[in-house]
Amino acid sequence: MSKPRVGVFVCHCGSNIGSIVDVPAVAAFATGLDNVVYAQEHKYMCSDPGQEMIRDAIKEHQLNRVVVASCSPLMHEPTFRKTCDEAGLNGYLFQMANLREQVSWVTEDKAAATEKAKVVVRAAVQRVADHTELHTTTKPCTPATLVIGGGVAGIEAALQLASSDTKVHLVEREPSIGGAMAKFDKTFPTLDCAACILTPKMVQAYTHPNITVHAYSEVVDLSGYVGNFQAKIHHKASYVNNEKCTGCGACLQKCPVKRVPHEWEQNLMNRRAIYTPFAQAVPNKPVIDAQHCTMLLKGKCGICAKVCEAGAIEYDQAPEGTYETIDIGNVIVATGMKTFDPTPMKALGYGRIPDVYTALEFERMCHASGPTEGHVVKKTNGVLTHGGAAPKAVALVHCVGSRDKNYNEHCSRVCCMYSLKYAHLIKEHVPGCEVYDFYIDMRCAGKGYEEFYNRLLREDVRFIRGKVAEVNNWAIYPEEEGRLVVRVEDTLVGTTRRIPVDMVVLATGLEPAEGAKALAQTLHMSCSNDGFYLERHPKLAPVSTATEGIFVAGCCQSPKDIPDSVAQGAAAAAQAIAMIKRGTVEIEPTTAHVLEELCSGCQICIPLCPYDAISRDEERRLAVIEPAKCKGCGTCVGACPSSALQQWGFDDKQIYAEIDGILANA
Amino acid sequence: MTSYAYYPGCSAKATGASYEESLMAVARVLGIELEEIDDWNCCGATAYFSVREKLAMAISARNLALAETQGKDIVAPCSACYLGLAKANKYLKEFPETREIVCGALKAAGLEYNGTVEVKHAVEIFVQEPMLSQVKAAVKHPLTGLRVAGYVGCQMVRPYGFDDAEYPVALDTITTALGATPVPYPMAARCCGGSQIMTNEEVALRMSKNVLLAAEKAGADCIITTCPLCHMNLDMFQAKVNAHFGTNFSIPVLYFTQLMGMAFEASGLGIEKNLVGPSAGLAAHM
Amino acid sequence: MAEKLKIGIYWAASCGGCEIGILEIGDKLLDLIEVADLVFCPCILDFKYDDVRAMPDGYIDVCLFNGGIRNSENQEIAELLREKSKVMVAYGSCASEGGIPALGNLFSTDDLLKRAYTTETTDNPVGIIPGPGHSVEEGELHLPTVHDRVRRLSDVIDVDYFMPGCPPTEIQTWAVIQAVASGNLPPKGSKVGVGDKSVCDECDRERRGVKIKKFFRPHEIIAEDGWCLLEQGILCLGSATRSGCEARCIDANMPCRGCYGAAGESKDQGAAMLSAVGSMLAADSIEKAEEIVKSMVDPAGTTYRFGMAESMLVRHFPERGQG
Amino acid sequence: MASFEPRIVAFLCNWCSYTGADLAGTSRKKYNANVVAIRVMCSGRVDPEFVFRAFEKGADGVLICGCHPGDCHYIDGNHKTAGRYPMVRNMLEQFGIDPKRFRLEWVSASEGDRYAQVVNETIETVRALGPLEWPKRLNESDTASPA
Amino acid sequence: MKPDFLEEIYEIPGGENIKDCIQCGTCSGSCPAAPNMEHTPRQIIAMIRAGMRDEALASNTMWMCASCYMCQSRCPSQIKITDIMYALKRVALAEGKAQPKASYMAQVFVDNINTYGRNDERMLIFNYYLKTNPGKFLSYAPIGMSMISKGLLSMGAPERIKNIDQIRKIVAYVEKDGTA
Repeated sequence: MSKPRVGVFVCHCGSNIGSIVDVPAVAAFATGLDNVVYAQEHKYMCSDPGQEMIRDAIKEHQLNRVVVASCSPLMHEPTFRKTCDEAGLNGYLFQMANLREQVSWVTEDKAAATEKAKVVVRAAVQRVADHTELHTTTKPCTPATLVIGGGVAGIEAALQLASSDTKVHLVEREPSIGGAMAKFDKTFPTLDCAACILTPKMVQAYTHPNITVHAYSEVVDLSGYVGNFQAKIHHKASYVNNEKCTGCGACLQKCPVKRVPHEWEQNLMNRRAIYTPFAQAVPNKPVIDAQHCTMLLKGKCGICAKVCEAGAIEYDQAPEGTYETIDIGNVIVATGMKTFDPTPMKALGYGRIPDVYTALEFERMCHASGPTEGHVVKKTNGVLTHGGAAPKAVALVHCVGSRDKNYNEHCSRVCCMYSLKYAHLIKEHVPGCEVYDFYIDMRCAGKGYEEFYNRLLREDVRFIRGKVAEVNNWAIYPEEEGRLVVRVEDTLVGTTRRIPVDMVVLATGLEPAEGAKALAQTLHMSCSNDGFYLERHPKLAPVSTATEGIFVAGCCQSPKDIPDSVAQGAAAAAQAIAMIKRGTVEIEPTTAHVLEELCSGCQICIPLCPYDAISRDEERRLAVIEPAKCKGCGTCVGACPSSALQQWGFDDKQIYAEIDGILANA
Repeated sequence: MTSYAYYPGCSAKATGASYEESLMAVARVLGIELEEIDDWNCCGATAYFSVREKLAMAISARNLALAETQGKDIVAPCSACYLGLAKANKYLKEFPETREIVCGALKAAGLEYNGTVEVKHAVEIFVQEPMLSQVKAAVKHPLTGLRVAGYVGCQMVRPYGFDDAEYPVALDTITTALGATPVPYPMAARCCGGSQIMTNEEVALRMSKNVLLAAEKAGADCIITTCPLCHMNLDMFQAKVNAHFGTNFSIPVLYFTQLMGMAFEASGLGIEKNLVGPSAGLAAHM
Repeated sequence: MAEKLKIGIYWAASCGGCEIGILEIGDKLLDLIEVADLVFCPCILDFKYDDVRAMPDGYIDVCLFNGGIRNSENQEIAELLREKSKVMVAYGSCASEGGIPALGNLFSTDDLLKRAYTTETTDNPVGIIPGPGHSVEEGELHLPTVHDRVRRLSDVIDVDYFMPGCPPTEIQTWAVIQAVASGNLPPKGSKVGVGDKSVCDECDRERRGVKIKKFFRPHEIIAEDGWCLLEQGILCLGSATRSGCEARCIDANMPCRGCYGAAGESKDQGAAMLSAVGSMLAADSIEKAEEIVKSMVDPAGTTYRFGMAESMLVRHFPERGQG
Repeated sequence: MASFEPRIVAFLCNWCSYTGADLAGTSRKKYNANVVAIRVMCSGRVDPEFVFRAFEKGADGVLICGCHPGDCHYIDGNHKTAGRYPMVRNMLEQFGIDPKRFRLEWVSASEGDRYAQVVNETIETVRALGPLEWPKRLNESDTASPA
Repeated sequence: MKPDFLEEIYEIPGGENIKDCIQCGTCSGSCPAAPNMEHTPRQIIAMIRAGMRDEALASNTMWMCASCYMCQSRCPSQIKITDIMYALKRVALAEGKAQPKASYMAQVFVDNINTYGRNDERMLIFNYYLKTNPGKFLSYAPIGMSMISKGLLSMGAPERIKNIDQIRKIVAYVEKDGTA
């Protein structure tokens, strides 16, 4: 290729770079570097005028290489590649120097920052001289999307996709879709019934011709690449043939094993060994719990089979279940959250004092089909029945396991609002009941939320600003006898108080769902420090991930309320649809390739490739790389002992040039 | 046989004498060697720590240094001493600047400490296996039917310590091992007023009262303690509590080692030195 | 008939094996005598340096120079022979890559001399360590200065051709002589009688994709025939070594020791070997890797057995080299 | 040797460590300016030749950062890096380069603080070791003049 | 010259955590002595951060602290509250702002240790009440007598540890260091 003519464009990024790095000095320095024929600065290189400047310079000075020294390549590399292409210069004859995220923002001393900036620019200039033209390849995109998680976010995403005629595989590990929202009684701030608004969506999703619901199933592997993923789905053994089952429910009535703790009901009541988690379950197909079914355990019973007219019971299903591999173009992860288990916070008495409840337990208590048929009552001899005595006073304790460095540092965002909801529900269910709401800060950011708070203030709820220090059940003063005592500082008054109540509801915070980390590893996604999934950009790409073609929605990304989860579900769907409607995906050209005249077929590389992209051509005794399979990690290139493997865009020469550029005057 | 560097603490040589006597008696039975640290000094205790932080660490560290020469872990029966020594030990490891000053001070006194010593509370050495089984085995006279409120107070479990900071179980474990019955005792880890007894007597007495009240409600025949200061507040000042609040508690307060001694039928437990006389329930076993 | 070809053969820091290598051409020697005269070869015939100094420049047609540059004498004669020779061939691994003597580059000259002259294997009661200008009762001895490091011939003079190998095979040797005789020479600077690929290209052992759990030195294990030695934990340098030897050592069930130097475009034989073998460990953590690597004795000595003078870290011209 | 400013070359994998380094920036964590990063797609791309090259060209220290084991965007590229690491350290030691000048650390995309901390630690370690000046050492050390 | 108040607090090991306080009141709610404090522990932290130096130092709060560490073990921001109380005592003493009665005890205790190496409870009680309230001393007579009768109070003279000089050297070293 003709002698490099490099143009260097240094960005002030307003004051982000300019206030620390002496941009003119850097530009001047660049002018003096080998191969540099033009260097210029600009306030905002990514702005239209900025890009225009680059395009003009390319033409005017016949530049055949471009270096933009601005922000991180992860931010604007695509932007400037496009700029070059528009000026007729191949976008890969371009290199970015990261002066913002890795120089100006992290360096205190201005002189040091400017010096480092020069070094970074010099490295980029030396590197770009060795760049070669590259071209992205396009691959067809499989017109189907995998949605992992059948909560409200996943359902919304699935429905949006389906309505655009995209095939959807909706995978839910529980026997029914619906997720957390299906457990809720009312929803804040409108107080409309969760089931009433969710159930239709669940049914719609299940019956939609474009949606295949894989309930009681989990994604165990994902291979392939954007546009052409293969997902392996594990269907757990339910011992019920869903094709045959009519959902008549006869088996549910007749099963003699009645004392199985009902997880879905927060173990506040029992279920049978064959069960559906709740009445409106979708699909309405029971599953048999192999840990408790006497037929499966001891080979005795078989009643459900007897009563099943459809003959849908199959005790002989393989216990390990079945596996299915599906082709999809992209993936939406909507695996939701779990609520904090307050047992370790001994001071709050959960697990020790019967009438201390978690938020979800209380949610079920309020629910008409819950353990108390919707009555707010105390336990009788440790058991919850609708016949129990109503409390005279209830304490709502905010920030349990949230905003607490001993457990979770983050704010769970929804606890304030659902606590207000509970306050209202208690007043509604138990007229005259005192409600104490203990909060640190009342966080009501959302449409109609503050209004809801104001409404509750009028409903005579006793709001006390102070984190509950302790809940105990031993009296010191007569009025405390036989009741629970909440110890707290009323911080607005500045005095400590002992407040007797009959029931305590802990506003337990939100945590990443069970197995979130494992799934992240299966899908090669990252988690942030709080364990929730890491989005590509907190502001600009909130539902994308670092992995092309994998999107996130709902609480798996961070705690959210229902409207936000639904919005994200739709947003993720929009991105998935966009990709599928385009019909093709662009594959980065930065793959590994073989220099055949040097390759001796030693096969060091072959077992290193996690994607089986490398094979051996037996008669030519050479390694051969399948570009479509190669994801461009370069591990094989790093390993090749005779430098017979190279990676487009990251070959030895280019990286040597970068090293030398950094150390030029060492 | 297990062997420790024994750190008595100041009270053990005076008001807490019977704690030391009973501890030694029990240790003899179980074949635990407690070799008193030669020329030990005050642990720094709460009062000292509160007004001379680094200095307290330094003089506390002198004991650690002495124990290190014995090449043994320290056992401290007094919760305040336990915390004083443990805190010094912890901060020396965690905070370089503290380490610098303290080690400098030790050097000035011709001593050095390399952080190899572990600090254990007397309770700790009995509740951990295999010793717990040996305790069970050593019981000659099971204290069947005796209802015991196990009181550990604060500094054995907070801010460090080996037992739960809110609802500790170690003493109940021992009580059960002796054949007696631990009563549910919510005040087990609440403050007795300890260090306040002289400066803010009224406050301290109120705290002691609550501790005693809960024991009475739980129908305890006796309270067992793990610290001379707690013992002083609950036993010696029980009369003062009664006088002050018009209550009439008469709950015997024993060192947990005295209770163990009873079950072992060991002698020289100094039980007679406790001011509050034995309750009916307790007398039945004496 | 045309004038006979004038051949010069010299040994610098080397073992004499290369001369034997030349004899390996066997009865071709007779053909050689037909066309060539040996005008300088201290190993076989009695020459004085002055005889060489007396020669006119370019008098020697081809000089087969073996051995690396260890001391001032090696360098002086190298420079002298460069003047007197039309074609200068770095003959053998020592001249082209530093060879075995260059392993000394990992140590200081003092350590080397002490080791050579004072350890138990040397009978040296007074502990004399010879140096330039050493006086004995007969008078002053003038000995060459030992350099701090062995360098390649090409590091001190301009070399026309390289012929790696310890020693080079008779085929290579004969090929070069013929080339010079017939006058159709390959482009200057080329490595003659070798391939571009690695020894694996000439090796037929089977790769099974087995990861390495432990390293063995050749005497610690009897290698399974027909199976890649590297996968058996024997540090065979074949994959990082230039081809051309027909994998002779490996055919004898011994690992390749790397005498042809780095393969392909690789800049550094040792580093290249590490990158390959490091990627083959049965380890998913630094800790596990460290455990396995414990059994790898003397990595530098093993992976640079012949290539030390070529390695990046002890190469002579740090500022040169591809960038 | 009062104000020796070491030069550190850092190889960062694109998905975890380079992103983590960017996060350090967006959250304005300050760290020493003597480190310059080279972005590779995976730490597995880092050929030991790069490390040697950096020292040969005058680096005082070399840092490699990759995803935590199990988090690798390419499944297990970082395992290969882990495998090469101890070998390279041993080798450097044989060449008389203190292995403490060469460090491998796992830094995830969310560990901006950790990246800043790792960089500062590395620089302090290397600063304590003093300048390496490999090119200088090679040039000086020889008596003979090359042709 | 006095160090800045907050600096004084930051200086204690882990003291900087005071910056993390979210004013939730867990500390006060957990404190058995809070009802008797002029300001709750949470308020004291707020006052410190508001720079209300004199008010904070004049408060009885830290002198009421029974060192039960309940606040510290529950604090959601992992603030070493008890240590902060101690720091307040130190500053208050150093600047003579401490409530006299309260501060005597600690002072007596310290002198006690520095002279004998150990704490002789009799000297403690005696000296303390001598300084504060001699009359009160008599109220201890009954307890005192019963203790003597039980042999829990010896009548011997207080004794020093053998190497009291080591204590003196340690004290000297740390005090000159000025960070005691």
